[in-house]
Amino acid sequence: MLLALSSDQEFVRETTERFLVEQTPPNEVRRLQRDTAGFDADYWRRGAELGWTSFLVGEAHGGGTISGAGLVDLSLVAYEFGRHAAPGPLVSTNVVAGALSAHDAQTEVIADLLAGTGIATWCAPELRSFHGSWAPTVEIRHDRAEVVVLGKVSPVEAAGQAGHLLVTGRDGDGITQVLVPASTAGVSIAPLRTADLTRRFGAVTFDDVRLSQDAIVGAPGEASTDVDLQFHRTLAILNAEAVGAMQAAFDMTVEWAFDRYAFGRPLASYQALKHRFADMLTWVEASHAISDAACCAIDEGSPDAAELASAAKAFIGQYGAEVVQDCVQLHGGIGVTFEHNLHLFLRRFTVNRALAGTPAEHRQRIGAILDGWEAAA
Amino acid sequence: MLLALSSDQEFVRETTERFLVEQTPPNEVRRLQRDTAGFDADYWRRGAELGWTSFLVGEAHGGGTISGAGLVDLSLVAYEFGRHAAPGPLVSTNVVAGALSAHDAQTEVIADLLAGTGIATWCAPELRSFHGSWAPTVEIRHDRAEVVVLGKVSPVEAAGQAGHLLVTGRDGDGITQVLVPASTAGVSIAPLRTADLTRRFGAVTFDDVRLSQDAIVGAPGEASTDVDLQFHRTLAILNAEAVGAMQAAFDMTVEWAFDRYAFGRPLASYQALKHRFADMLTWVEASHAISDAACCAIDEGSPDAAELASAAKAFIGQYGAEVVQDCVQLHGGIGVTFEHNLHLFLRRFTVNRALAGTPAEHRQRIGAILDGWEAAA
Amino acid sequence: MSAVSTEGARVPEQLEDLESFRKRARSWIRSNLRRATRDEMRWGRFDGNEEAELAAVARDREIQRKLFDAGLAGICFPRAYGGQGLSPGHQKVLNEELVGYEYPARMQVPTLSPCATVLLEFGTEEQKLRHIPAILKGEELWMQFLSEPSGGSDVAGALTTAIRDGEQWVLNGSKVWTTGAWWSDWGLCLARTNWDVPKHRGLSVFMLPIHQSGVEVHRIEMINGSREFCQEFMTDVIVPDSDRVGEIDDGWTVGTRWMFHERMMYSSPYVSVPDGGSHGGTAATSLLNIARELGHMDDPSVRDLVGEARMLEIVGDELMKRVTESIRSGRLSDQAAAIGRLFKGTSASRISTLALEVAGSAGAAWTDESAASSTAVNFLMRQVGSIAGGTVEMARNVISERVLAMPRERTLDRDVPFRDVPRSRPTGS
Amino acid sequence: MSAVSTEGARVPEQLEDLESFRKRARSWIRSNLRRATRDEMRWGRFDGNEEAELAAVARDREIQRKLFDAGLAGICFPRAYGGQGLSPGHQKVLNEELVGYEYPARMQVPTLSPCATVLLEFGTEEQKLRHIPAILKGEELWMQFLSEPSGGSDVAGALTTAIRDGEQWVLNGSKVWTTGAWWSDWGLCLARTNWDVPKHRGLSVFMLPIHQSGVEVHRIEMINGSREFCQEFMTDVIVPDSDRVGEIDDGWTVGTRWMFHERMMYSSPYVSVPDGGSHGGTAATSLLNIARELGHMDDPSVRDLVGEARMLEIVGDELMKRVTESIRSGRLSDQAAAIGRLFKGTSASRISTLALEVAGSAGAAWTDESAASSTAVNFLMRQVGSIAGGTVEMARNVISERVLAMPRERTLDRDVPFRDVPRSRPTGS
Repeated sequence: MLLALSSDQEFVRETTERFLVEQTPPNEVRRLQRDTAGFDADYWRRGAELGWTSFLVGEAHGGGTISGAGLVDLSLVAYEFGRHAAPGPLVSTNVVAGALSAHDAQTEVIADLLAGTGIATWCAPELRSFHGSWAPTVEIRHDRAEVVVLGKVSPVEAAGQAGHLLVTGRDGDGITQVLVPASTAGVSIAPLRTADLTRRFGAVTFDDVRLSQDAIVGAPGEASTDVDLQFHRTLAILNAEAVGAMQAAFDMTVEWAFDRYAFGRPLASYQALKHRFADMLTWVEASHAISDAACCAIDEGSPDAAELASAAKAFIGQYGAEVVQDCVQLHGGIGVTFEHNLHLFLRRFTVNRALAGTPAEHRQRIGAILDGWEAAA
Repeated sequence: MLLALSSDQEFVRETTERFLVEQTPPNEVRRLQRDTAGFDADYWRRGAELGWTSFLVGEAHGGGTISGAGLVDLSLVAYEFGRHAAPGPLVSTNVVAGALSAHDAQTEVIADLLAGTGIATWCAPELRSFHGSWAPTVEIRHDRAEVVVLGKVSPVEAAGQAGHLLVTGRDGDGITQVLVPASTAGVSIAPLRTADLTRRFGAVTFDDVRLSQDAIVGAPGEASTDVDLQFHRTLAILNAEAVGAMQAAFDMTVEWAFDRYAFGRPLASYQALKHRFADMLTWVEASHAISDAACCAIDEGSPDAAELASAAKAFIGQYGAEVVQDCVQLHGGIGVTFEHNLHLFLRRFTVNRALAGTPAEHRQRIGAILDGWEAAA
Repeated sequence: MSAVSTEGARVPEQLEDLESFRKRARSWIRSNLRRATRDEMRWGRFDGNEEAELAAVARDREIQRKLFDAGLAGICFPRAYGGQGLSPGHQKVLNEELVGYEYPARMQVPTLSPCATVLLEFGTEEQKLRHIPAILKGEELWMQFLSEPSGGSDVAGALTTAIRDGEQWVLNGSKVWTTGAWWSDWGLCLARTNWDVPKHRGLSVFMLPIHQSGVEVHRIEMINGSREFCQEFMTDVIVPDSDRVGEIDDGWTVGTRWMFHERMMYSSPYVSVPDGGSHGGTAATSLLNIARELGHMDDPSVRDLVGEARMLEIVGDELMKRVTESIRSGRLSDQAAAIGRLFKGTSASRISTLALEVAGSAGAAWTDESAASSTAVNFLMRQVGSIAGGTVEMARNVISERVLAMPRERTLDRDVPFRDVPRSRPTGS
Repeated sequence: MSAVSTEGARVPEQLEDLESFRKRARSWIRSNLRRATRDEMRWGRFDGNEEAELAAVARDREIQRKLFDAGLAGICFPRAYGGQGLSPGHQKVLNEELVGYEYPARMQVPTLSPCATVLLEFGTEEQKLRHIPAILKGEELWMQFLSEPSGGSDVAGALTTAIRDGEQWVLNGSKVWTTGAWWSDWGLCLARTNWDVPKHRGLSVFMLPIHQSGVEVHRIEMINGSREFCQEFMTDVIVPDSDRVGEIDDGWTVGTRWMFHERMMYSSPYVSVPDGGSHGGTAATSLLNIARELGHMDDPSVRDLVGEARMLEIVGDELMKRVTESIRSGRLSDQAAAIGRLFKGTSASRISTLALEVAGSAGAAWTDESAASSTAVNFLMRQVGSIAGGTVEMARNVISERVLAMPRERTLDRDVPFRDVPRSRPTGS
């Protein structure tokens, strides 16, 4: 998380934290495992009142940032989500709301998303690490006045809960995005299983889905830069959440190391464990640092945004996994029981690690970016 | 190294050890850094008398095994070479001698190699890890009664010292091997630099090198299985040496940990270091285990020889590097000085790691083998 | 392995020749055992279906009985106690022949080893005659009442207390991490019999039936949904002194060997397990299947991941052989079993992580049919192999202190009466 | 950073505005400094060519003097001692503007930090006036006489002894790992002044000219052929008491801050170094160049390796910024500098290993022209980044004990007179 928050940022962070502590304590998260949506509608609506869905939306549409850097503001909320393994479609709704707002499209949908009364999600392209870029699995065609969507996207977060799906598709040589109401004929959603207790995913199939032209978001065939931004925002929110989950697991484990005695002295007094805590703290701090740096770069549209976003996703996914799993290890058997809270953070971390490109895929993307940049320079 | 040696094997191992302790103590190894060949001819000849070059050669040619498993016998010598960072073209001479002997070819050359009066080396194909196999960089053509060799091979061990070069080349759709006297017109050798103090390497270019048909070793176009065996033997000898180097570095460092005091007590009493020693011992033992298993499998022509050989090269290269470097780390500053002996083993290890396929290349080869096997099964 | 293994191997008469044993085992296995299903290869996953689990336990007992009747149970156990009095070599042959067939998985660890081996080593003649044949016939399933909720790695710090009352003992306390205690019969229990001496000198070992009114068995839910582990609460459990194993207050002598046998796990010559192992974890072939399903085996970076998993499996197997042989030959002490344990634990973690990497986004969300369907859950459970059966941290202590003879870690509990040892953070700190 | 940095930053008058400072620095740099050559970016590699090295030292002194004259030397040093009295922000601007230009690399660490910063913090007014302006003008190059051959990580265990003799001290002992002592002028020396108290309470700090008859400088050959490090043997070196820094026997108070400044390395606001660093190690771009030369950048597994190296660089830079800022703001204590030190050390090792992997067989043998020509030698030297300037092990101790407040490691030397502390393996053990 950011080192220096403005008082307004701190207010939003703290309000969110307090709300999550009250509304979704660990046992509530466990209860939601058996809930179809994984979150209560009222909870989400009240979260939206705290600003959860507003930071990537322009003021003209009722949104707005705190600091001028909306993604940075949102990262504070995402961080608290991670720290509390909180439910709710934070990534998908924000990314879609931001994309619609940028093109002044579907203002009614934006209003619903802002109010927390509507949910949306992004049927995103896949990261093809080899080319250092993403590629859609959906095709978009034009048939007279209609736009036709064909293909399958999986996994899609909150697919079963979303009223609208923002779909990125190949459109000839270009990239086009359309907003598809989930109820449109030809849209089918198969639920998937996941490791998180409250997140829900689906595989979405578009079988000759037909919409009018005004479903298109942005300029037809020219959505490539939009998709870059959506992709980087997705990474940034996933990363901030993952850092929150790491921090929560790490803090619990430091506490445990002081409390737990073995052979007459606390775990925290054993040098072999102390050295691992030193490594862990270093990786936690490094994860904060790179996550924040990537958020800023993406928000500023900096030329190194892509590299920083992928460096953050790769580093946090790789080193963070070792941190969280070492927290489990240091807890011993109790750390792998359902009764203990540690796995809530491990679950959130694990799913975020696997989404939107694994560490290896992002390392390969960095290699490709470096190759391209060096070649260009 | 093998757990249970026969008394004959133990005799050869111990004779070699004693000879190396006397002939090439660390300061002699340092002196040889400035020697063109990197070893004394007389040293090599006397080593040959101890059997260093005989184990892969048939009895009919004056060679022979101790145990019936020549590569296993040779691995004992190679292990001692590693433990003493010993000079001499052990890998290259043995591999070539074995290849010639198998085809009853060039018996005079074999006799010279056996006696230690001649040196030979193999201009080997490159490991193309993606296909899980090797590929020659040399082409062999047939021009009436002549064999023509074209291409470049690099790095080739002892290229500047060898009287004969065994060259593996593409020959139409097949693979052919020829024995090229180093003095043949069209052969040129550019010396290379290396990290080892006593090993020497060169880049060998064959510019329309012409030989008579009897230079061919084995059946023309059908040397593929021979090359497999040569490749696996190379890996096995490099591995056994690397394990010896690891063991030497590890033993020195255990000793150091007991001797060296910090804050009033020995390094060996610090739990963080003790746990690293536990990891190191585990990896050293594992390296012995897989190196020996691979030697046996190769000698027996077992179907899992390729997988074991690559598993050994990959594991030893990856984990062994961490062992040897952690030995450096535990020595502190003195461990990176030229005056200390540790780097002799680090050098030997590093060069062997880089030769005949890196850990990643061999892991990829294992993946390819597994894919092929599973597909066939 | 010293005492026990030689006792098993050194029978005076001529041992059955390995090849004829192999023929006998093979022919019996082929005509009496079913080919193993994929589920049976990965036992312990009943997703809460108790009936199916109990049926599997019953089948295990039945197979064990058949093996006993066929002279294929307890290969290295002495004939006096119903075993075959054969050698570890024979056990290895049996393990090779069992590959691909059902076998009584739940009978092996911890019933045959460490429980039965501890009895063999420390039990009275009467105890051995009473229990070992019953175990070999599949009539008794045993559990280790060893770990405690408060204990973690400090097994000798047991708080479960046994108080002498004439010719019997009264046990109170709690044990945890027993696999399937709810369908097992007997527990081998480490308890404190003296609080006024340093901790290693006040322990004793007892055996007790699990299904009795003083023992409450509670099943623990793990994060993969498995409920194979249990916790037991013992309240005034009466154990006759004749069910004590080893000397009073000398339980740590028993405990040390007990934990050695535990570390041997499936490498013990006292257990029958198909060669190559079916004991949990993620296998390299499962990574291969995921990569193929995703069409990624052409990608060198994916081959690298799959190859690394396979490398770790192969090296781990060769290391286990080397360590077992080194202990047998005396090159390394019994304590070196911790080397194999450390490698298997850490490599299992690594392989689970490689699998998650290979699975890509299929590791985030999946269908039951996907090759990657268990990848993420296996990853969540990745540390189990480094915790269960003694943590890798304890293994590292053992290796450095007992194999490399480095100075022992300072303990604050060695020379003081156990009741004075600090057991938690002081109030206010 | 407390005392020193605020002293630098808190000047009463209005600070020069950052943008105008940037303009001034940029214009001066462009008209006065040469573009850096590739060799200058990787200093310390003279392959035994002493003349070239001395010329480079002379050029460094010259540039330093020019910077001083231009008002660009000692940005955060007080104006009273010849510095600019500006803020760390100004230093950062200067570092950004220096990118791609020659700069006086040998003046920075250890002369400006930790040596000059230690003087600033603990020196007398007279000492500061005598040395800091001379340092800022490039007239004095300083070395740390800190580590000892017997000492390793235990810096406070110094055996170099200073015995008082009236108004002067007589020093005897040996120091090691000084970079380029043979071309330097002054040494800041930690010595034992009292053997009869526990080790931290019997140390004092002195300054002494290196080129004098009692100091013999011996150059150490490293395994990459470099001879940049030296060892010094001091025999009856006379130091006036006025050259003592800090109180008698209170040298550890000085030493603690000294080592803090040392851990800050190139992140210190007292040193000028082109942003992004040119301080050794293997850079991701060199991996890229190797991969390209071999034609392997199309291979995803190679891209992975190159990408990992780049990732570590980027993350390391961001971490350094965060830690520096956290110490500045007081979120973390000074001791947290060890976090950056640990990361840089371990990531440098990893990057060297990645490079060796990318190089393939070109890492075994190479021509001077090859992009991989320094790969293997860098790999041989891979641990230097985890040893020099305090080992990563010490950093881990500091992080766990001083940042996370975990219990201190037991030492056997804390409460006994230093002369009674065991310093080697007892005979016969």
